[in-house]
Amino acid sequence: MTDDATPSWQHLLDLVAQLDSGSYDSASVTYGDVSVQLSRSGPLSAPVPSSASTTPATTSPKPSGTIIASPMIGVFYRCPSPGAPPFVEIGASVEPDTTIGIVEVMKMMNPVSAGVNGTLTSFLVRDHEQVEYGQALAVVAEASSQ
Amino acid sequence: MTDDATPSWQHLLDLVAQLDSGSYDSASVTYGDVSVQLSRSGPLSAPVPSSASTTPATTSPKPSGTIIASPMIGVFYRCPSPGAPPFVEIGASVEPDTTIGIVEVMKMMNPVSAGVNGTLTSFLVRDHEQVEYGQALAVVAEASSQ
Amino acid sequence: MSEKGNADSEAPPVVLVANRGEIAVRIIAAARRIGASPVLAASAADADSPAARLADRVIVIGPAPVAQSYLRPELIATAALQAGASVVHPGYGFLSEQPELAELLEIEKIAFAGPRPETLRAVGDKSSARKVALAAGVPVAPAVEVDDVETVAGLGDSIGYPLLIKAVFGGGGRGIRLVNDAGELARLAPQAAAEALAAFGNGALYLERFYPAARHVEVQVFGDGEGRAQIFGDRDCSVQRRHQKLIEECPAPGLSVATRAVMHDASRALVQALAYRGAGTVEFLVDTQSEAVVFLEVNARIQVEHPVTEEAYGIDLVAAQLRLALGWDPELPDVPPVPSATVIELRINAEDPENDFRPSPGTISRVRWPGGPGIRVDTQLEDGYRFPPFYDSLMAKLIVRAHSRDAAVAAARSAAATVEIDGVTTTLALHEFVLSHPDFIRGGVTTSWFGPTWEHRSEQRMESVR
Amino acid sequence: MSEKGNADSEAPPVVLVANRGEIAVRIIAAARRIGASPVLAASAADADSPAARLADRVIVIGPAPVAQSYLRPELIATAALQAGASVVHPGYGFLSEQPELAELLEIEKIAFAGPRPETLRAVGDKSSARKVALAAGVPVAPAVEVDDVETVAGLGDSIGYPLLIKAVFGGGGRGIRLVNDAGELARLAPQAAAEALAAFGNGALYLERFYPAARHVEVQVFGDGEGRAQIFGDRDCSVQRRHQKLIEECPAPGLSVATRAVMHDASRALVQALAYRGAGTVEFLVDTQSEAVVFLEVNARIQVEHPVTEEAYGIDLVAAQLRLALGWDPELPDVPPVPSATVIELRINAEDPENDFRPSPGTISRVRWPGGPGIRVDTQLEDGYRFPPFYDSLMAKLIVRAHSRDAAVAAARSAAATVEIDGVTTTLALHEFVLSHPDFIRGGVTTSWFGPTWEHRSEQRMESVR
Repeated sequence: MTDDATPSWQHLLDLVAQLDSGSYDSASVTYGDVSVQLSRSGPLSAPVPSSASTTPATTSPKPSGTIIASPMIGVFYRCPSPGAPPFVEIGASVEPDTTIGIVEVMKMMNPVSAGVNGTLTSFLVRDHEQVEYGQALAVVAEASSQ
Repeated sequence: MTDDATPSWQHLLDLVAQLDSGSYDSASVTYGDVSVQLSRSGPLSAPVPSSASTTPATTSPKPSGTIIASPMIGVFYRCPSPGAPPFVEIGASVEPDTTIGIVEVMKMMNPVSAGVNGTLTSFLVRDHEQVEYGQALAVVAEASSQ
Repeated sequence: MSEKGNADSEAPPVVLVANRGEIAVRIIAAARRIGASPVLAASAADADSPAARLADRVIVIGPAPVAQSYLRPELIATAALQAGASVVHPGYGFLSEQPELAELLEIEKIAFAGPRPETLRAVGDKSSARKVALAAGVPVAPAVEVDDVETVAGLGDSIGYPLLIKAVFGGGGRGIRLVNDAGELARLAPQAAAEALAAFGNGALYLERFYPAARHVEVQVFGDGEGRAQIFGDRDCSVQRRHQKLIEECPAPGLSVATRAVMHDASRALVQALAYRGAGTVEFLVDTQSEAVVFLEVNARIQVEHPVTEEAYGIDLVAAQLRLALGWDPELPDVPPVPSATVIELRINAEDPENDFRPSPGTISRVRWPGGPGIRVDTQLEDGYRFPPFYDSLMAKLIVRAHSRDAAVAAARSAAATVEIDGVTTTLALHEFVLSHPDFIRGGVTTSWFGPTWEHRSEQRMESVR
Repeated sequence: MSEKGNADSEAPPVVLVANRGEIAVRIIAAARRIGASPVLAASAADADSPAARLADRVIVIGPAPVAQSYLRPELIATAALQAGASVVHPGYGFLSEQPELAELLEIEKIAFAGPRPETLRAVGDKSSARKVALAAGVPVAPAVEVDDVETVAGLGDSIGYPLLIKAVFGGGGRGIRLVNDAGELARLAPQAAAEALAAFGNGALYLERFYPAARHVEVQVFGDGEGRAQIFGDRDCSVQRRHQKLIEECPAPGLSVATRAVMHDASRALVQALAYRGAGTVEFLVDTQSEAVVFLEVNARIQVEHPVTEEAYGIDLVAAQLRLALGWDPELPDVPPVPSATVIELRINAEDPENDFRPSPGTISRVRWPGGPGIRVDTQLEDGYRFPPFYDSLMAKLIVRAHSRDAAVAAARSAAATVEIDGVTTTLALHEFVLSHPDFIRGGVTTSWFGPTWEHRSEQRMESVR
């Protein structure tokens, strides 16, 4: 039975509770392809840069959905030109090649495509905001059949 | 049956509880592809000095009993003088102030006392052996009433 | 001098570090040295590198491949704007000698820690650099264009043998022929012309003197951009493999006073003629038979091997670059042509010298450096660092200084033996070999010494295994 | 020269390192430098220290308290025998100037990296050292014994004021009186004699000239043990708090050629007179009013501040000590009296300078050092190091070298600002204060400068808080 072979989520919670009530500073449990590591002090995760690294993807709350990331450093624009309507409104349907905005690098305009089918649910950066490579720009709730 | 081949999750919980009530600073259990490591303080595995540190107490098998440690660096002698009988034979009873040997430092003889009541069960260093401060010299099985 | 982004505020000026690896760490140290705030322009692969953690801020400019990150002037300029940088330091390689970056920054009124764009263009290719050098009276290799391939013998005599036949419109070393005497020249010149015509659409040739046993000696210069030149001694970089420098030292050993003066004076004349701005290097070949000196090229940037000069003279060239770019006094002293100490730099690369210098990227599980007198280590390595496969293989530079060359060679050998780098294969074995070799200990090996000497060693080791 | 333990085998000689902390790390580096095998004699508290991990082997000599470990000559000698050592290096402090260790090792035919026992005795106390210095023609402070306390005024005039009244058989600073003129002298001398008689059983007094505004300048010497002396410039160590040196520099700034020559010549004479063996320091006071130079004492060991001399001249004094002790050529060059660079050392202690320099041992959670040109760090610190409460508070020495004193001061200030030590309070704040102070920047402060200047700062900070 799978009940014996792999622990359920509840089993893991039980184990964590058990370890937590114990006096361990650190614990590591591996069971098949499940691995649990606990530590009361000190990092378990990779060291975080001490610098004021601006990777908003890690600091902003990330809504569920597919992230559209900036293809380069630059300035993000939602509209093709000042005063013009945005390329796409929140709540609109998008297809993979729908342009959702532009990243401008030294006067060169680089269109950003949605990449997936779905509904654009939110923008994670403001219009005219400076963005870096890989920064999360917008979120698309993918169409279910896709 | 899988019951025999791999422990169930409950077995692991039991093991953790068992270890927790014990006095281990660290524990590591591997059973098939299950691995459990516990530590009460510090990292899971302490850094081992790269030097050829000579602390035999940590490398020799330690018989159960009370360890008599060398009070200083020097040469350990079991006998008061060459050819004389040893201060104490294996299996003999000792009291706290029983001399079990001598550590010689630059021609100065420093007697080593048992420190406890009991039976001297073994020596952990040879006669005439160089010893360091804190090195385990002998083992005493303490008298039960003590 | 010129207006700078942050000149009006009390905030420290921002230095954008447009490079990676050990030189990024080095530039960050120089920025701290002058009280500036270093911001790193990094590829996604370097966003959490040791240099990134040393910087005040990291701006991710693109993905790991250099063609989409470190080699794109517009991305660096954009990062400089986002950082509010007063100055961009390009390091070496990448965009350091590309006029495009310097020009983009000029438009944005951000200083570039390097020469003016027109200087970069003037010295950017060998033929243009040769013209500039000739005009400044710098000794160059005898060379002459061939008018008629049938009467080429007289030209060959005027230059001397051995010589090289080169195509005027050729490049990348293609179509070059080595000629040892007049007979060979007469026979090979027509062939070369025909091939040049076929390959480059033009059969024009020139002849250039070839020096088979020459040392690579270079002069460190610093110009104020207005014609004033400072000379900071010379470096010998003759221990090379396929034109890659492996070991450098300051001063170049065993040069006569006259030979040294020729190089230093020529370099000074070149800096003055160009009104060169900032740090640069003038490279020469020194023929070991005749002690003839010929100009090779100008490296219009800080070089990998700049620390040997810094340690020899007690100066900070990178801080001086930044200060000059900010319009400050670079604070460089006038120094004698020969320093009072010898400094040797060992380049430690993630390559396997026993297997044809195959790259060996990977995770550095543990790294330990020697300490004590005269030792400096420029590196980005730390325990657990994942050495990325995208970039060059330089891991660290071990720089050792001592009162004499003999003492420096011995100290470098001992220091190299103490380095511990676990997890990847390094070139340390070659350094221990070279530093123990009588030819190197004597000093003054040529650029063609290392290759065959190392191969000979490898063959001997193969023999002994059998 | 003499037979050594391992002289007959091909194995490298073993160096027993009889010390701890940063100097143990330093001696291990020197042992590696000369190809020897370092073995550490450690207390139980240091058995897993960074120095222990750098050594080839660790021998635990005793428990943490120094009186049962590092201060016991017989334990060090026993460890040397167990290690099969050819030479014992005592570092500084502990047993470094105790003739007992040197004598025990002599019996066992193990070399001692220091002067002969008789030299240690000859310079071991101030009155004996003064006699040796006088005999060698070294300038000493004017002093005279008092025959009759009633006629002391004439003696006072012969020495000059201010002066100190001291008890001949006194010690530890007890019974010393500062006298500013003849009247005070006549009044205080009889009191002092009576007190000396009561305290020491003998009322004999002497008078010694006192210099209220003097610099501490010392000369680095190295003798071959047979009368040959080498001088390696001087150091200014005037930034002191309660006779503890905080900052040292080489060369001493602003000395006249004549004053420097007096100190160097006197030091050379002393080394020759003693047939001094190995590294040593001759300490002087330099009166800032008269530029008078007077001998203080001989430090018959390597000193904490030796790295400023090493970096100034590109030498390795500790390796030279080991080489000489092994009967090898110490490989030290002859150098000019003034080096071509200035080097500054900052002692970083685990003390809280804002709270009367209270010791602050603890666990160093994280430590980061600056890099780049001219920077050397001598330390035993590493991430996670538990700084023990049993020993002195020196954590690290930050050594910075540059082409001029101004550049060195600025570089040291910038380097100090970049140091990161988490987990304990350090004296870094005082270094940033001193390196920014106009008096220090000008150069030549006296030994009584730091104390009141720091207190004044503290008072001002208290004021500003109110």
